[in-house]
Amino acid sequence: MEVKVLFFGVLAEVTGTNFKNFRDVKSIGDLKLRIQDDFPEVVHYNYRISLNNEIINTDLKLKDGDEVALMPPFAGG
Amino acid sequence: MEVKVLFFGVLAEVTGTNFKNFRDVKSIGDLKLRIQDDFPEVVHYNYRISLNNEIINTDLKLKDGDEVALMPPFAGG
Amino acid sequence: MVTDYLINGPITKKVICCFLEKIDEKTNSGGHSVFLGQVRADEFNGKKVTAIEYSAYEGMVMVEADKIKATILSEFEDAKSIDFVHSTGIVKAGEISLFVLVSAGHRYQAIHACTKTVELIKEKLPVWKREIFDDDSHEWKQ
Amino acid sequence: MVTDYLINGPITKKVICCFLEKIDEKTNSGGHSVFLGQVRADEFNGKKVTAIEYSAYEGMVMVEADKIKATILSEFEDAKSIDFVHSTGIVKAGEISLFVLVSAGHRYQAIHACTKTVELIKEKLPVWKREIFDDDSHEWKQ
Repeated sequence: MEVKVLFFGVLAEVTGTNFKNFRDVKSIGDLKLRIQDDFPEVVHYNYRISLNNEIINTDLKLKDGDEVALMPPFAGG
Repeated sequence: MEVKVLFFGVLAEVTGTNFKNFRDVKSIGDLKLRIQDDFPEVVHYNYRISLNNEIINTDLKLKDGDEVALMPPFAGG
Repeated sequence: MVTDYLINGPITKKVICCFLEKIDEKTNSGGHSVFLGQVRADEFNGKKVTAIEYSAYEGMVMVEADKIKATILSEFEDAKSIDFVHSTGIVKAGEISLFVLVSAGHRYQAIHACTKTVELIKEKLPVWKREIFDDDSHEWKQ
Repeated sequence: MVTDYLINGPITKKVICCFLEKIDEKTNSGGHSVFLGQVRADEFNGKKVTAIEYSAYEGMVMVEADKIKATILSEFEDAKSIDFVHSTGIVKAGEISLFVLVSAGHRYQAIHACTKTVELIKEKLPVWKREIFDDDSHEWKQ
């Protein structure tokens, strides 16, 4: 299985990419560790996580094709 | 001396005119009586009085060329 | 008749777009709040409003409109500019009779200053209206 | 890219006038409240903002924008329609990056519903921005 992780705002800048695919991640908690391995600078930033366009606050299981986004505070308008 | 009296809104309708000139009126109080003589229906309506574009609440003396308006409640917008 | 504040007949989209064209150049503005008042085809006792006929005390409108602008600019320090125009004469249902545009450095000031301007226009501007119904009768509004 | 809610680059006067063209036909509306957000040429430490670059999570914008509309329509019973569009990409100082139009039966509902819509856009829409300065440096805004 594979999930897509999107980086927005300052996180796209510090990671140097808009997205990265991760294989064989069981849960959001698992994914966060994998992201920190690849992009250690991410821990210095404030962000929320969405799963398939829905902001989530708890650890959830992931399935193939899920889209996860790391979102710094919104700044529209 | 002569003053010009303007009628607005429903008062223009009930008096049948937009304005009338009055000669030899000493004061607003005097003018109100003269208006009531000519247009007795005016007493049935709510209105404020302005003198030269300024709303007034007291009796004031009038001079030649003054413009007085009888104004029902405003209804702009 | 067109003055700074009154326009004869409905306020057309062309007039509105002309006002909006002007705002681009002010690079110290962060927000613009616009209010458009439109004639509504209300129904009363089976009669439908087809138009509103507005009349105004033009000389006093100029005086009061300038006062409204001064009040808003002193109350909202962040407000940069205030424009408004009100219709006189016949405005049909679905047409615009009031346009207000307030520009400010920040959005809340723009919005609140615009809201206050609309309130002051209703309260202070010597304008009257009568609703014209589909049976050609009419009724003065307060 | 143009979707229902996002537009690439500044929101031009032509786009704004297109939205305004549509409102004339609704004879049950009494007021329209419009908010325009504009990029301000702010100065910080001697550097001047020349533009803002916006980015958006497009898929989630669609979801959240629909929710914002539904929230406003349920909270303001008198609201008839809500339209808004936000820029992505570069918008220069003096250009418009946010357009909101709310129509309602009565003016206060139009004004309050528009204000609430602007607040929800700021709070809920997944959009980010960085200010571009005249020395080509930039700074992410929150």
